[in-house]
Amino acid sequence: MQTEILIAGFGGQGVLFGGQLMAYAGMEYGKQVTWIPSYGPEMRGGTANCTVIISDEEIGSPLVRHPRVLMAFNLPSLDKYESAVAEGGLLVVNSSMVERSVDRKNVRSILIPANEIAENLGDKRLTNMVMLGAMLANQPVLPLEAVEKALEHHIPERHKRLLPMNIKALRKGAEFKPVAVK
Amino acid sequence: MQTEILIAGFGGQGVLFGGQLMAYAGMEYGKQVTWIPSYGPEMRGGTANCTVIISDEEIGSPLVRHPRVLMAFNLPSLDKYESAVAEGGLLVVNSSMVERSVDRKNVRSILIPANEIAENLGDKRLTNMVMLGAMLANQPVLPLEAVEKALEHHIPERHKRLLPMNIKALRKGAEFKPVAVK
Amino acid sequence: MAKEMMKGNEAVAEAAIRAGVQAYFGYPITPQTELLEWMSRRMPEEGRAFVQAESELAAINMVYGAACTGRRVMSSSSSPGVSLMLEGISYMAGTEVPAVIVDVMRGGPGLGNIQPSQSDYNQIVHGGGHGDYHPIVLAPCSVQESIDLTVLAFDLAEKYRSIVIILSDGSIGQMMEPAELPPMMPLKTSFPEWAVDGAAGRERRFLSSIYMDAPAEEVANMRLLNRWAKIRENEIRYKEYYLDDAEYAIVGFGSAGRVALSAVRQAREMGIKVGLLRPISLNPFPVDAIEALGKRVKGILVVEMNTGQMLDDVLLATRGKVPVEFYGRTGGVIPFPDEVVSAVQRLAAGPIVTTGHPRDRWMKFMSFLN
Amino acid sequence: MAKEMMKGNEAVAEAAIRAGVQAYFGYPITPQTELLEWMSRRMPEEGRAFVQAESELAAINMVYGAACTGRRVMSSSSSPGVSLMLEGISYMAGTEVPAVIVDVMRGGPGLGNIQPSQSDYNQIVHGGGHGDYHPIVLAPCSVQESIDLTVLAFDLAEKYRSIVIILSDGSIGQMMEPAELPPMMPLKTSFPEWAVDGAAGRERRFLSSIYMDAPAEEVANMRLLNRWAKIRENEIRYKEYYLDDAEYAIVGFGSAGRVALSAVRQAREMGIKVGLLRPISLNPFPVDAIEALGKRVKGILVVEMNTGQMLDDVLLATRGKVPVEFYGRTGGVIPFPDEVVSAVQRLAAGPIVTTGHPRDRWMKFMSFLN
Amino acid sequence: MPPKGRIEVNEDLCKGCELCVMNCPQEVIALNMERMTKRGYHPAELAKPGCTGCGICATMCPEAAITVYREVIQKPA
Amino acid sequence: MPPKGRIEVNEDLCKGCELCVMNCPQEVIALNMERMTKRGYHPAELAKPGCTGCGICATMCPEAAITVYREVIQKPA
Amino acid sequence: MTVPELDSEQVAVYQRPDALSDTNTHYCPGCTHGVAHRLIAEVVDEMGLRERMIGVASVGCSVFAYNYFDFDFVQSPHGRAPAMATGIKRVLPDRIVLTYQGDGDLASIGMAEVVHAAARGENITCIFINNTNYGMTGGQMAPTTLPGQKTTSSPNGRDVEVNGYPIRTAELLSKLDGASYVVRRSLHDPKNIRLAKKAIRTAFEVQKRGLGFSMVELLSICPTNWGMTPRQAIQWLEEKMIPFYALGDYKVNPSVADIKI
Amino acid sequence: MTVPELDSEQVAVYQRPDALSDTNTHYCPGCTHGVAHRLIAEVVDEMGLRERMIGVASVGCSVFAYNYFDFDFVQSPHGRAPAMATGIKRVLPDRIVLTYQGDGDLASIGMAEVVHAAARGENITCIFINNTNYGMTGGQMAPTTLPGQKTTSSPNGRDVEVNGYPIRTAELLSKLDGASYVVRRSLHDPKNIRLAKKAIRTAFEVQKRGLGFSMVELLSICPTNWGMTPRQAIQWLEEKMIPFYALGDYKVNPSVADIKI
Ligand SMILES: Cc1ncc(C[n+]2csc(CCOP(=O)(O)OP(=O)(O)O)c2C)c(N)n1
Ligand SMILES: Cc1ncc(C[n+]2csc(CCOP(=O)(O)OP(=O)(O)O)c2C)c(N)n1
Ligand code: SF4
Ligand code: SF4
Ligand code: SF4
Ligand code: SF4
Ligand code: SF4
Ligand code: SF4
Ligand SMILES: [Mg+2]
Ligand SMILES: [Mg+2]
Repeated sequence: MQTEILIAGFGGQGVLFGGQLMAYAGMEYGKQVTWIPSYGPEMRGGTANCTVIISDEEIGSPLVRHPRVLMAFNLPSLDKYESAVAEGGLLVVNSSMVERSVDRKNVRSILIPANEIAENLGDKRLTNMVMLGAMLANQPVLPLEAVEKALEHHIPERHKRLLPMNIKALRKGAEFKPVAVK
Repeated sequence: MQTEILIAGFGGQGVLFGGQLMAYAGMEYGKQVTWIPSYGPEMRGGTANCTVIISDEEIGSPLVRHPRVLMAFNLPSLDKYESAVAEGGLLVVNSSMVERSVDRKNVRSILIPANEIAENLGDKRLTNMVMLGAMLANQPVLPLEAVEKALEHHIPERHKRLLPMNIKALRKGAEFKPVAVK
Repeated sequence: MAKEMMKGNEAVAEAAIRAGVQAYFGYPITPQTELLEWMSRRMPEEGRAFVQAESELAAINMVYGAACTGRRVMSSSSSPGVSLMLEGISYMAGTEVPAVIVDVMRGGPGLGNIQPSQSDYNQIVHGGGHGDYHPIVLAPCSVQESIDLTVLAFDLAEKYRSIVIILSDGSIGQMMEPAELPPMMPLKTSFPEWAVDGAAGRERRFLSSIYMDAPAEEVANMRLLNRWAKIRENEIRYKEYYLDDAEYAIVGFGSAGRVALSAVRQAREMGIKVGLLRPISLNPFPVDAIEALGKRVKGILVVEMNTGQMLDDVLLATRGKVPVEFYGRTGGVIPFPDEVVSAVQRLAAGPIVTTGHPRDRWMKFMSFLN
Repeated sequence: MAKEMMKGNEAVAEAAIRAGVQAYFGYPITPQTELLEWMSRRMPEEGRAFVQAESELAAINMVYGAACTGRRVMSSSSSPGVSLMLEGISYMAGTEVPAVIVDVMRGGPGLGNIQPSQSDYNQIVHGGGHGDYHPIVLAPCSVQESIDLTVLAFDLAEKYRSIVIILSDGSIGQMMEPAELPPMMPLKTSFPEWAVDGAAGRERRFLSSIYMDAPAEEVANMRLLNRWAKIRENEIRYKEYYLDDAEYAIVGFGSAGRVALSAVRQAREMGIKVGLLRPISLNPFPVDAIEALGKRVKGILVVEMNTGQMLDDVLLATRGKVPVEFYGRTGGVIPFPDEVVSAVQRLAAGPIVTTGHPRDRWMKFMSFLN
Repeated sequence: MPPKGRIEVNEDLCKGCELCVMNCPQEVIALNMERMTKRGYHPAELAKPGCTGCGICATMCPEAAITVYREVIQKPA
Repeated sequence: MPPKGRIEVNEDLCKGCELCVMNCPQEVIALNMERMTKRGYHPAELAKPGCTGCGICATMCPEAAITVYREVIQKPA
Repeated sequence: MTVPELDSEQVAVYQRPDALSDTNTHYCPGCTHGVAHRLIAEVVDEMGLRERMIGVASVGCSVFAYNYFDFDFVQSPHGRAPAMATGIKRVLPDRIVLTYQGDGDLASIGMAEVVHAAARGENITCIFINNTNYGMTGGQMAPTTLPGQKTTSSPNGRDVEVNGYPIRTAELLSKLDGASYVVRRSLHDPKNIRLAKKAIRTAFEVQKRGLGFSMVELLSICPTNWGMTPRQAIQWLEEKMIPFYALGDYKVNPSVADIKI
Repeated sequence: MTVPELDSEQVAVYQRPDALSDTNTHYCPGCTHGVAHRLIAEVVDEMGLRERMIGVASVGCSVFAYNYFDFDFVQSPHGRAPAMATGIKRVLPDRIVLTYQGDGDLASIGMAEVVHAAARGENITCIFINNTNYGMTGGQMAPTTLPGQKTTSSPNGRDVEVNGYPIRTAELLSKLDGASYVVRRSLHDPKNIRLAKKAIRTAFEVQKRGLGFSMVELLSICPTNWGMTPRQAIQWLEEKMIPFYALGDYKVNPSVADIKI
């Protein structure tokens, strides 16, 4: 079994760390993992995205044309990658930043106002955790606990005190379910 | 028909110009010619040598292992190249600078005190012409006149007035004959 | 040791430190810079030499100087930076001093871009600096392999007094994967008898690449070539996947090899019996293995992230004995596995063409695409 | 025009002037220096630009700048100096600007020596700078051909917006032969529509080798490759000698080709029916001609002044269809014709070995010699 | 009395760096924190009256995003 | 009275450049035009008495070909 | 709020210069690369040089400079812009040739090329952006990084004993006979920006009159890699950079003196 | 004639230094490369450094320097000796590392490397032979060729307007903070040779004490390419070179002052 997760958004939305956290969790859970960012000449905000693959066997290509999961943190990311998601895959959309709904019919999609939830929890920087929680609850890739444990291990020292908040955010996100396909 | 002439001596003995003169003469006489010097990192006197090939057809290799003619202006040159001369070839030795005689039996050799002849003619720098004259008279490669004409055309401007002396030197050299093989 | 998640570039740097590198000289360039940055922090921590050189030209000559002392030395760069190192690399080859160089390839020619590419294969494997010499070239495809080959590189460099180039690319350099680092090796305390490090209590020594006398240079050239023959005998490395029952084979290295592995699995799911041979030592090239492969499969597909550079080496090895096709993406584009699957399907479907050059057939295919 | 005796290096310089070169940038290095010295005198005489650059690195980038204006530009150097030019050459290739570069090869690697050699074949033809690109490479074997190919080089460079490298060597550069120079061509007065020379009365233009977006770089790579396909179609040049009735053939370029010509004559005197194919365009390589040759002779001998670099291209062309042997001298040693005759004799005598690599058989032979 | 002036900020170009804001001698420029440009920046704008058209903001602007207007003062003939 | 000295020229090394000759304050060195060294140069040598062992010739010699000797002057105790 | 339109007659006293193209830059907010670009464009407009200009972009954050100017441009390998400019100028001596280079580009990898262009008195102008680091590649130490300054490749601060001393480029090049006009200016406030513009103008006049090599070094901010807001960066430049990199004229060929601008 | 042996007790007051190997040099008669070699060897002997020395030969007539010294040596690519020396010094900080470079090597192709070695305060010593031309390759123009001087690549004499101005390297490097000791000396007469030796000694002391970069520029003759006898060349150096390349101390770090030699 192999699951590919493409996470895309603006720089500063925690996209890269969110992906790394999945990779750490996968590793600690005994899976094969790769994490690969897109990188550009821009030192300067702009877009950020990464692909995480979590698999039971040696991972081949670190990039795939049709990832099983897309987590779109903003509109340009949804526009760019919506069509790429594998049939039957999962699409997690940060509806705080994306005003439109999802066009694809043959994927499951979660629309989650991740910014607002994060802000309600007290810190805008929790957006990525909210998104991750929603994904984890709806894609059988890793148990939520594995990610919580990884978070404990890998949250930067200076943010240690925010750990409970992060876990809360994950769990809050996990409450979301795919919208019914019309 | 192809004749290869290896001319070797000290820097300053007119070795390179002697070779070039043969090449000019060959060209003007309608032959194919190549002239190739050995070149080294030494800016500093030392040895100088060049190979001239005069031929009726397109010239292949500009260097040959066994040149038909060797003109040895000094002892190191004779030591180094004596054994290379083709069987039946010609060896012209500047006996002013070389005290030993020639070892090879299967070549013709001319021992000519070129320095002294040149000095007698009034200029040590005529040594190369003396040597050339001796060679030309004994190797059917080009008529002496062809070389005299080439000399007229190619003697450096500042030496123009020395032309008659040079021609004299050529002719003087041409009086020499190979020594009898013992 | 436990596995850690590491970026390819940083893993190479730390592996070199564990392998006892005593001096690192480099210059920033994307997508290699993390390697230099890691060294800038870790080398001083370990009391070893780190210099951010004024250029790649200076860096390689610092490497050259330090290598002459017999210590373990390293530099790293990416494509344009490596071009600037070629004079120095040729000198080191001529002087027979060991060193490890990492090339994290990006799109070219010229400034090109900073995306992953394999378009320096020819430069690194065949061409490079002037003169007759052969660097050992190792191509990792993962973070773990980057580590393992870095350690190996130092050993081979010393064993053969050779330059060893780790030919990586932007994707391997930037990617994070769990990997295990080797334990910290103690620094060397004895040095080879050719090392120039001060004539204390011994005759003086010197190291140079000059042989003013052509026959002496020829002897040196032949010594290098004979050593290269030994390297060819002993140091060929490659990995086979699903080849046991394969009717078709893909040959691809590094990132392209990984993509090919995914493609092989997908194609097998579709019932095509295809396997993969992934050269790890690009120089020496696994000629015999590929020749043998050519004899047992119906067709070979070469996959690269360039316009078909290793392809010629595969053709040299197979000598027209088996149909060879090529699929490449260039300029920093990484092929997706499904593109490679399609290429395998085309190969398996036939009709099998053996005239003309596989590159020309691929070009025609690409021109339909664009 | 009448023939004049000229040194190879000077003949190239004067030919370039006659062909309308408008700027020359170079740096002294033996055995190329006469070319630069000639330019230092003649270019100002003609009111054209001559700069002795501070290095080869600077020289090639001066060439790059001047080439961007669409004017005819040139540089020259010898092996180590050419290594320093490779980044710039790759940039020029990526920017698609024309230029003519002369490499008067000497013994290597490293500082090596200054004797004639052909050991930069791989560097110039296959490797060189980073990235996917192909310079046109022309190899003269005489002073006359040096002149003719120089003139041709400028035309091809412009026609294909390509770098053209004249691959000469110390012996051709230093030798004097009678040769005929072309008449003085008028300088160009109209310039290509890509030239950057000030936006007077037109939209601004720029030239760069950057394609930050990988797919755009891929398009550029494919454009270069398609142009290369055209060049391969139109610009292959080689010369055949005594091949009509030949049972054996030698393949050799430049100086080695001349030596081979002498050897062919000697061997024919001995009754061996051998001919010579001398590639003039090393890139594009006369693949088809050699493949065809392979089909009509009993064996091919490749002669080079290196350890067998073009050899691999011959093997690629012949694809195992004909026995190939190799004879090389390296490090600045020029083979004498009689050595090549012996190699022909060995080839003709058989038994003909087809296993293993011709280079390995040659190495064994050389180790007996030394 | 200082001349009266006005600025126009090209919001396609403005990146909200505040170099204009911090240098305006009249302190009349501010970022509009309520709007974002297409590129995701809060644009600078004239926030109060009092602009003299001195041009200092434009002198500072790295994006050449500011056009400055000034009233023409009729000199007595 | 100046001290008495002497020089020895290593003829394997001397290239007859005359830098010693032109700098000897006593003008006692000259090239020997009658002999040539193995390498074909006329070697320098002490040509007259008067050498003081001052060492200037050795200071000039690019080939480090000169050894300089000087008499030991016993100082009165 | 809305500011009312002026009711009296009004005139545009400052407008975006023509010589800038209508492209958005990729520079970070506040990056003074943009200011330097604008000044060059203003001078080109004022001198009416647009049709005679040829720019040489270098490798660094300004690598895309060729996109931002509305005149001819080429793009050079890292550090080699003065050599490319030489090649251009020698075949087209009546064009105004400009290099635009960062401190990594000009003072590190390109040191030989700029020294020799200056020594040759090459009749070109170098605009040299000193922002104490390698902006493009993510903030590594440059030859201009201040003692003690932390960068991604001097993580504990530049230790001059190990990493070497910063290079004062204007001072260095001023020692060369071929250099006609070598000055240092700063881009941190309006007054200095005006002086910087004047220097660029002078440099172009020097080139126009064939007086030889000119270089304008511009102290510049890199908020992104300094880890500061643009405001903080401006202050840092003023407080830390200027004391180390004194502003002033380092070489002014006497015949430059009578250039009145 | 024969000069009689001294009869009184005699002692060798000058002998060939041990640190020179017993090899014949390939230098032309009178070439002061030989003098520079001898001085280095004398200083090495006097300071007892033979076992700690590592030399870096460059490309130029001194390319074979490694043959002439009886201590460890490497040979560098053209111009890159300061970089090689840096590599060596960084791994072996207690060795005395020396580059020996010509003016083509150091001041032309190798300009970036020497400037940066100096800027880094790299604790090495460069011996810099200024003979106003590229000796090895047959006398082309160098960055040091005097205005008007004819060379094989400036056949009508160096025209500073076209070929550029000569570089005064010692002056240039003296502008760098990392440079501790930068001086120019000449090899044309005994007095100056003694001063040159003292400077080499000081430079080695500077390095021994870890004070940073040192360079001794030595004006040197090239009779062969100048087309002169050694005598004439010495005179030309004195009359033409010294007025242009003023002898003196260009940078002496205060802590060098208390080096007494
Ligand atoms: C030969 C080569 N080496 C390294 C690089 C990578 N590189 C790109 S930009 C840059 C540094 C630019 O810094 P600077 O010149 O200071 O410009 P800034 O970005 O600070 O304006 C480097 C090292 C390259 N492109 N080419
Ligand atoms: C990369 C490279 N370019 C050019 C050369 C050729 N070359 C050899 S020595 C030399 C010049 C040496 O001149 P200089 O440094 O002044 O030393 P000198 O011979 O005058 O003592 C040159 C250009 C080379 N060997 N390598
Ligand atoms: S200075 Fe320019 S870019 Fe910055 S906020 Fe003001 S208008 Fe916007
Ligand atoms: S023109 Fe002057 S007063 Fe008006 S906004 Fe700009 S800086 Fe302020
Ligand atoms: S200085 Fe030395 S080499 Fe020159 S002549 Fe005197 S002894 Fe001979
Ligand atoms: S030691 Fe002094 S006096 Fe004696 S020969 Fe030498 S220079 Fe002359
Ligand atoms: S990284 Fe620095 S120099 Fe580059 S654009 Fe951003 S602020 Fe400017
Ligand atoms: S060419 Fe000049 S520098 Fe070289 S050895 Fe001869 S005199 Fe000395
Ligand atoms: Mg910078
Ligand atoms: Mg010199």
